[in-house]
Amino acid sequence: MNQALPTLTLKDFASDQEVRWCPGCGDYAILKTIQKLMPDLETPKENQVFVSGIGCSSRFPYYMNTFGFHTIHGRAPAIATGVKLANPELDVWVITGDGDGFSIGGNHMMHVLRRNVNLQILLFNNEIYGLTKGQYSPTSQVGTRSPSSPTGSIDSPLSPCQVAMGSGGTFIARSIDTEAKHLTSVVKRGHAHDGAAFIEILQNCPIYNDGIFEQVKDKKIAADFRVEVEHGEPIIFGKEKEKGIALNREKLELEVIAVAGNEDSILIHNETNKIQAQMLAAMGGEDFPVAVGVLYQEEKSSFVSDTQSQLQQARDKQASLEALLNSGHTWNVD
Amino acid sequence: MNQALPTLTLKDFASDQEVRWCPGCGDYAILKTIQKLMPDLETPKENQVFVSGIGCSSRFPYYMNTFGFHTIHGRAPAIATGVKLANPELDVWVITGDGDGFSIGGNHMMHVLRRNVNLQILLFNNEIYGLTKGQYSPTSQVGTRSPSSPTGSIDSPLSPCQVAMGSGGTFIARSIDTEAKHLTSVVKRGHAHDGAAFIEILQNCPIYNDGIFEQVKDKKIAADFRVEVEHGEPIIFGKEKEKGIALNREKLELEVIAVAGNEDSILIHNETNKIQAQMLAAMGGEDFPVAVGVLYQEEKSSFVSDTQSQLQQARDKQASLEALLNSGHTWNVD
Amino acid sequence: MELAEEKLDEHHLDEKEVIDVVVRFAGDSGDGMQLTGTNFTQATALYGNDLSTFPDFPAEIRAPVGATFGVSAFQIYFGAEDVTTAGDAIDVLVAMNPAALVTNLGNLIDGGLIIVDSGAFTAKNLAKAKYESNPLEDGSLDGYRVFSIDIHKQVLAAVESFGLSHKDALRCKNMWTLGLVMWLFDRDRSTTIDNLKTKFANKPEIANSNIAALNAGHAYGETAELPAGIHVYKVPKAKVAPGTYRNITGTQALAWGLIAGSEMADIDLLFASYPITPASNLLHELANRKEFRVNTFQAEDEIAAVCAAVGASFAGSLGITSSAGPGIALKAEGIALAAASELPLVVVNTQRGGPSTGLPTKTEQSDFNMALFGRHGDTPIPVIAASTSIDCFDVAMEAVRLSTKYMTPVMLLSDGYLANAAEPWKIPAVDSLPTFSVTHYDDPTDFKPSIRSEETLARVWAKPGTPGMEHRIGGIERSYDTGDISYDPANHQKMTDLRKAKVDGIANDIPLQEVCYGNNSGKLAVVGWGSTFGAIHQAVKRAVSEGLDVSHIQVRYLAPMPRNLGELLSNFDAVIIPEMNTGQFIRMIRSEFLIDADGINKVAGQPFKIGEILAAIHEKYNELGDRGGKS
Amino acid sequence: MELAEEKLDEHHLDEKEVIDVVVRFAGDSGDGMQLTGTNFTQATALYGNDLSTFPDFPAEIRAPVGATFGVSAFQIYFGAEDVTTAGDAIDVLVAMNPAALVTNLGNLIDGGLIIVDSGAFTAKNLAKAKYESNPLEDGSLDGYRVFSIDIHKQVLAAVESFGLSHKDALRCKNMWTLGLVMWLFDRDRSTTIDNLKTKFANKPEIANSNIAALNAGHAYGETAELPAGIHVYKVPKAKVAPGTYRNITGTQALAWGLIAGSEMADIDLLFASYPITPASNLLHELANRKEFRVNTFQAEDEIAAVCAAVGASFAGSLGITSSAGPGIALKAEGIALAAASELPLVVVNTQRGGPSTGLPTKTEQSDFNMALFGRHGDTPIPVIAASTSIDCFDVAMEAVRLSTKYMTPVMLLSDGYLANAAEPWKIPAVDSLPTFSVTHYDDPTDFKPSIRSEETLARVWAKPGTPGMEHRIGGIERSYDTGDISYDPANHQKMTDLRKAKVDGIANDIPLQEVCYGNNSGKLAVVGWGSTFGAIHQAVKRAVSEGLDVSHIQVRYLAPMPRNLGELLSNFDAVIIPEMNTGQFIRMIRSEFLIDADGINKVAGQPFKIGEILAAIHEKYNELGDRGGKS
Ligand SMILES: Cc1ncc(C[n+]2csc(CCOP(=O)(O)OP(=O)(O)O)c2C)c(N)n1
Ligand SMILES: Cc1ncc(C[n+]2csc(CCOP(=O)(O)OP(=O)(O)O)c2C)c(N)n1
Ligand code: SF4
Ligand code: SF4
Ligand SMILES: [Mg+2]
Ligand SMILES: [Mg+2]
Repeated sequence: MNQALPTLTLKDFASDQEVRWCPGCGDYAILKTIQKLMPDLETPKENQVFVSGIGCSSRFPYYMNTFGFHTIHGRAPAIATGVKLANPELDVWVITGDGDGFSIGGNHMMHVLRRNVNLQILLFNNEIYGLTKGQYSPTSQVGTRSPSSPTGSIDSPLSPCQVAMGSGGTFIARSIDTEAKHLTSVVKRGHAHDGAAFIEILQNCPIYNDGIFEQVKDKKIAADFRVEVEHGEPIIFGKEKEKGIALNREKLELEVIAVAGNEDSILIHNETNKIQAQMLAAMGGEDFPVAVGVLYQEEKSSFVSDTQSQLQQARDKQASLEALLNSGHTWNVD
Repeated sequence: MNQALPTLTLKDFASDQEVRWCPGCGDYAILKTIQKLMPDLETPKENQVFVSGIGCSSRFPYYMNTFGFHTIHGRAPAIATGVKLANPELDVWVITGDGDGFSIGGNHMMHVLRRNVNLQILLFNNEIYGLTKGQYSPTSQVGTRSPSSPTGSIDSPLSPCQVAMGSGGTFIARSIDTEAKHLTSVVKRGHAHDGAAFIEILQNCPIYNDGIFEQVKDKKIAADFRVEVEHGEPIIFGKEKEKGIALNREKLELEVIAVAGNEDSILIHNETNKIQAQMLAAMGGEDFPVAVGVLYQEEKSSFVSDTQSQLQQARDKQASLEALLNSGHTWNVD
Repeated sequence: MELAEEKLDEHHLDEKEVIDVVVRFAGDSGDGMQLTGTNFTQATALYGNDLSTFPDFPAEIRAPVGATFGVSAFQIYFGAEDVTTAGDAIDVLVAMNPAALVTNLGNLIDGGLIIVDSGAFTAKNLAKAKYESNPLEDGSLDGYRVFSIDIHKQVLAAVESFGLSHKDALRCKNMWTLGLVMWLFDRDRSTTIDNLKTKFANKPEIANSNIAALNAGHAYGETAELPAGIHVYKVPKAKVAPGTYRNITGTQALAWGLIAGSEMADIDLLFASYPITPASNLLHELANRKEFRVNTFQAEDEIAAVCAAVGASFAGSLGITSSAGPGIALKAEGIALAAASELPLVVVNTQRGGPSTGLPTKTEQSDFNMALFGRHGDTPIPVIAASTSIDCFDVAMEAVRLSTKYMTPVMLLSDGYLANAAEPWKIPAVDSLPTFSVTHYDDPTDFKPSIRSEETLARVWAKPGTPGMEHRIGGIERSYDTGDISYDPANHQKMTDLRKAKVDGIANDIPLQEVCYGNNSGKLAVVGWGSTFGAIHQAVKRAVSEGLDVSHIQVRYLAPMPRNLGELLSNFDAVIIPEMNTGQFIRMIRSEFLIDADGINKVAGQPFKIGEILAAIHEKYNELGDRGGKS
Repeated sequence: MELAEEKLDEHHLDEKEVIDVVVRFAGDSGDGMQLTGTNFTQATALYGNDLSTFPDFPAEIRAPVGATFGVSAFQIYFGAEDVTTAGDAIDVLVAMNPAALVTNLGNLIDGGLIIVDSGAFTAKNLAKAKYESNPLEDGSLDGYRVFSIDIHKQVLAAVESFGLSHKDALRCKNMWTLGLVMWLFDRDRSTTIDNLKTKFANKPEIANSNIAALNAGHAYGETAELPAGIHVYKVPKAKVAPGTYRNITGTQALAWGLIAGSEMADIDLLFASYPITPASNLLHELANRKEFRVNTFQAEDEIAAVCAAVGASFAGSLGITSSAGPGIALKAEGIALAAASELPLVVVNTQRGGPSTGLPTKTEQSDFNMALFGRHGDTPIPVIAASTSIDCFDVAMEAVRLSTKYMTPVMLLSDGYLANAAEPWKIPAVDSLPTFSVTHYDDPTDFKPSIRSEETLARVWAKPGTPGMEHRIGGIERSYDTGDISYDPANHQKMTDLRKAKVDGIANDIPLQEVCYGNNSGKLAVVGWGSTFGAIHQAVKRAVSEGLDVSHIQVRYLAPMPRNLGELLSNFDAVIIPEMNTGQFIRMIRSEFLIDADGINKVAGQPFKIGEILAAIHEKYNELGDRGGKS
């Protein structure tokens, strides 16, 4: 039935529903980027499924003219696992937020990652609970004042990419809501990955946590506060790409150094090295830029293909209900 | 009231309940070790509280003559948090299993670790669901045949210590059920830690997963398959301590090398280095020994002390119910 | 019973003196309608009317300007007699833009007054509200009194002298409008002026321009040529008991009731929760009150929240947890643990529209079933419900009392309407509050965790840290005699019976059911629970004033029910039970007392209207008349 | 009603021919009692008796040798008439050690036969069983017939020639004992011999020594001098319909019913679960059946399990999830999502003793409340219950039919007793099974996810992967017309009514309630649901045979209930409802039909005894006689 696919455009992926995020919300940019890259994925539209939990971000599926399931808080990874197990042909996307995916839903997230379930997981991290009006989340910085932490939160935040690494994730990346080009390339790579692709997207919530990512987003200063990592390339940043990341191999600590004169000391990004990826995932704070791009990728057989091969093996047996019912010890009464 | 504490012994910490694990279960050894070390902790017996979930291991509190709460599956970390918040004077222990703590309870585990709640968490890892009769667990090796995985499990296992690292844990250690001395010293260090102390105990389940840790436990071969790490000491193992762990600092990979002639290349254990700890936590498999001991420790202010100081600050205000009810805009009707 | 609506008398605003009025302020989320409403409420309270208010927030956080789904409204019902709802229909609608008009018009009475800012009726805004032509011009509002003013222009003129930016100047629109409405009902502006001064203490030009706008709006009413029939209305003062009053929402009252409960019981509270609409505000309120014996813990999810609360109770504090429908569903296992291990726990359920995510910002009473039966096993717990915003205070204290006295989880039912609605509250004297100080057991002689009171059947509360009290409890069945694990069949029967008897026995420790309006027997009883109170009360009062033999019975204790409830109900020829669900409480009444009660059910995410209940009363009454009754 | 027990006639074993017998094999976990029981069951089935069996495992995984809490037992009830329970009291107790004796003696009838291995009555074992003196010697067993043999010695002698180790030789004890019991009831050993040969195909010396032991035990009965009154008993064959039979547990029947359902519905199943006693075996059984259209997924917890199942249903498979009490409680929110988004889902609840962790290895019916009401909001779902182990097959198929036809979650109630108990099952012909093939919607013309069948009110099932079917659903209230999110009050009312009507409407698609024994009207109806079937059935049969006017009505469909149930019940003067809970189903009967039914309640973790129900019948009957009835 599937002949050459008709050429689709962004519009084909926009549903008829009015988009209802706050004006200026970073979610708009992400939506547009995803709608725009869909036609390039070469998966038939009817095979695209977006599954989300609850949160502002989790409204996303309503705006995609694909199959969509806006489920319950925190459970999208588990529901998406069911979708994918039922029909491995489908392209299954999980849309979640820092609260949905790492507060109530942290366990499911951990388990889909270790199982390496073939899903694209987009985590919209705005470091706040948007939908419920601005309480601090598990990714909020210490000291965040919010309705539930009037004198500042005291919980240390989780780092989604670090948790994903610790859980055994096989594709771990980070991008930014408004960086359409970067986000597009990262998402496409995640889509191509055979297994669970975890992508943290730094997303601004202008209402409850405005400007939290200003440093990495503001065109004027971003060059100093973020570094785009690319497999096989030196890890350099700054307006003139004048700074680089080096590894103090004795102390096992990263350092920021000037590129000039130190060309050989600059760390080359190797997305297959887990230890290096863990260091990059942890980067940030006052002294280091935030790493964006594909931090880690590992080739590993995926949960769905392993399941399918077990099923296949079982189904090589000729199954007969009749035989099942009559199996084992039976006796006749005449 | 508390004068010099009477000198207690193991017996004082044994309750009157008949211990009901299977003959040969590794839990017996752990119980005895804990009962024996309790008198040394210098916390009054009435301030000791053991909280557990559900599983064979979670029966533990019944056998301790202290306060104990055998709760529901997976939730012990959350319940223990409530106990500790209600009374920070108490010494609160969490007893959990690989299923209890990392399957259903993985999220609570992650959150107590990142919050750095002052608990001693003992994870009895037997890589199986014992109590429910032997299904594979999230720490079971791939290919584990069990009633629910008759042709072998396909899920990649989690590594508890690696998850704990990824979650931001501040004290991460590993020990072995029958190694009373080692276990004692690790548990005492965990007890002394200000924050969440996470201790994975490799525990044999002779009924459903017998011998899974044979290599690291069997006196005859263990020296080759486990390495006891000690802060500031070289990481060496083998019957004659003839082998050591080195770090290939270029590739960021660990290697096993001969000690002789390579003394300077042997890695010195630095429990404050997170990256190194992550590498040690991941060690094992065919080519590497399993690291036991305190893998990581970090000084960080704890959840309970931060909470207490916020409370203290609030309570510096003179609170009056009368004033509260009459606060804000009021009016009189005569 | 099918739900019909009875038109109430709509003589409102025809006379210069009116008994009661419903005013609704509606505008964009950014238009400051909540502030406007709050200030009007204060002035109205001071004026001496009884009142009730309801803020109506949009489901979206912040919708685009002018969008219908971004309309924020504040409704106030005030009058000379006791007011128990926020009003069935609107008498005066203040609409700051077309979206506010279109979304609220349906609820305006015929001939009602509309105050609109014609300056906001631009082509763009009209389009956003999906108006094809301008309703101010196309005659579609002919059935109403329309008072159309270009408030934009008026405000800009009024604050010109303060040198504000255009945007900041326009921000004063709401105060201008408030000034006008205050003129309409003869309210005093001084409190509002004080409020503005305090609020903008650091920005005097903003304070002054807002005050100027307020005064200008007022002056406009006094001086402009007004359309026919628009003039100052007098709403006579209500007869109100003397005392000091404040306005209070259900959420505030509940939080303060818990605090008061902790003082009375002499224990610390650990309030552990996870945000969810409309329950989050309770967490927020308590997080701000840590100077009392309250600590708050925002857990990673609802399961962790209930579990932390249970842990706190084990440690000797009172654990409290709070959520709405989906979150309460997740707590079932934790609640059952507290029930089985016999620990105190208060669970507050601020009900919202279901099922599943349902309608989070709307109100409903559909968690009654879950409150009573939403746990595995035979796991009875007491369930009590608040009927009004101020009732939340007493019910919260009662939950603290019952849970600590009986060592049991208590489910407290509130709902989205109660949580947000506000009423004037006569502030009680602290020394008039009931005391019920709790003590922890500490006698080591023959101590067992299974020792229990013969009177209450509650077991002892022995807290960690007390020498000699070391013991183990848990969720596996425990021996009646020792508290240790027991698999003995007879013991399980005994413990099951005990748990039931303990909860059933609470019926002896609560007030007998009283009739809250009308006679103790008669033709028709209207039985309510929870936030249906207001509408039932007014409807029954009106029915009685029409000469009908109707009584209102409001049940606070849903499980166990008051001892005399069955007998009381049997004194009536018929019983009707309005509920904002498909008929949940009625099932208990029918099964317990074998009474053929009828349900009046509404599941529209909105409170009952007085008229709906009155219509049901009339219908049932007619039916009874036809077939004759007992009396 | 208080629970009393009526002594049934205890003439058993006095005659050479007996109508029915209860034999219980009890020993250490390692003694092989389950294997012994299974082989005896096979021989008994072949002999032609009707039978029912119940394996009784210890709560501990593996207790120390000789501990009372480590006793493992297997009970079989067999006879010449239809057998529906595993028996009230034991006629023949086989006790392999003191612990087995002490824990089971209480249930032995007066004068019952005890077969003991005196070789195991060592001082050590006696102490572990807390015997102060040896009961075989101190006269405490005088009220019974004791057949005390040193089986240790007998076995060692019997297998001496095979050169086994002492330990392995002793392992044959169970077969020796089985041989003796087979002699006692004249059973044929050949199937057991075949079984041993197959089982130990690779270890012929083990096979042969076990066979030798079996034969030796048999020979012992034939040749030894036996105590008075011990001889071969004849149990006449039962009249059984012709056909091919097998023994089947409730768990197996349920699993196979789901598989059969998937074949009939022509859809794939995703069975997602998390282990929990006594539900895990269903997961195990299905994990072994992947050659059918079943995939199994062991999730990280129960929430993930139900969610994965819901996801599978969204994708066009049938999602099934399974658990027991605490786990089902955790699934509430996921079930509600399926209900709100109108997706099929089967939830199997194998009930166990509650509350909280309760008594995991014991049986109870106390999750009825939760099944019907354990969700937030108005979230009705159909609930059906299996009455016997073999009934699990049909009920499982019915759950598949209802969930897919009505696009709704269905809760299927089983319990710990049914799950483990086994009965002979007349294997149905596959082509005699009902078919109800499901089709997924695929017509893109004006497609909306809200299109629904006028007949069933079910919405369409349009699965991902089908061009033109792209749509979004979720747990927020959806528009009746379009399926998109809707906050409209009238729509919420309409959808709430629709959800209720859809589930209520199932009453038109299920059989009318029939009386399963006795007349359609009369003095007393005993109404049961679930595993109380067997005991009720026997009790009613006995009462009828005594000449009482009693009928047995067994309800499979708990929600909605059969259309005629109320009318049927009103044909009886009185109704009693036995339940293994504190009275949950009865509440529905009382509230729906206003019938003053009485509950017979037992919450001891054990099934009703026939005598308990018979006693309740007599009591009620006498009461009715006193006050006279309708008839
Ligand atoms: C079971 C349950 N608990 C709580 C909620 C309330 N709730 C909805 S979204 C949310 C947090 C959203 O935060 P996040 O995932 O970061 O999404 P955002 O709104 O920031 O995009 C919460 C607490 C709910 N809907 N269901
Ligand atoms: C809510 C709930 N789900 C499932 C169970 C059943 N259950 C009890 S313990 C357990 C797993 C135990 O495994 P682990 O934590 O590794 O403990 P172990 O028995 O191996 O010590 C399970 C699945 C339960 N009691 N409650
Ligand atoms: S609250 Fe924040 S995250 Fe949510 S829609 Fe508004 S801006 Fe976006
Ligand atoms: S099943 Fe395993 S873990 Fe559990 S008590 Fe037995 S040996 Fe120990
Ligand atoms: Mg967020
Ligand atoms: Mg385990």
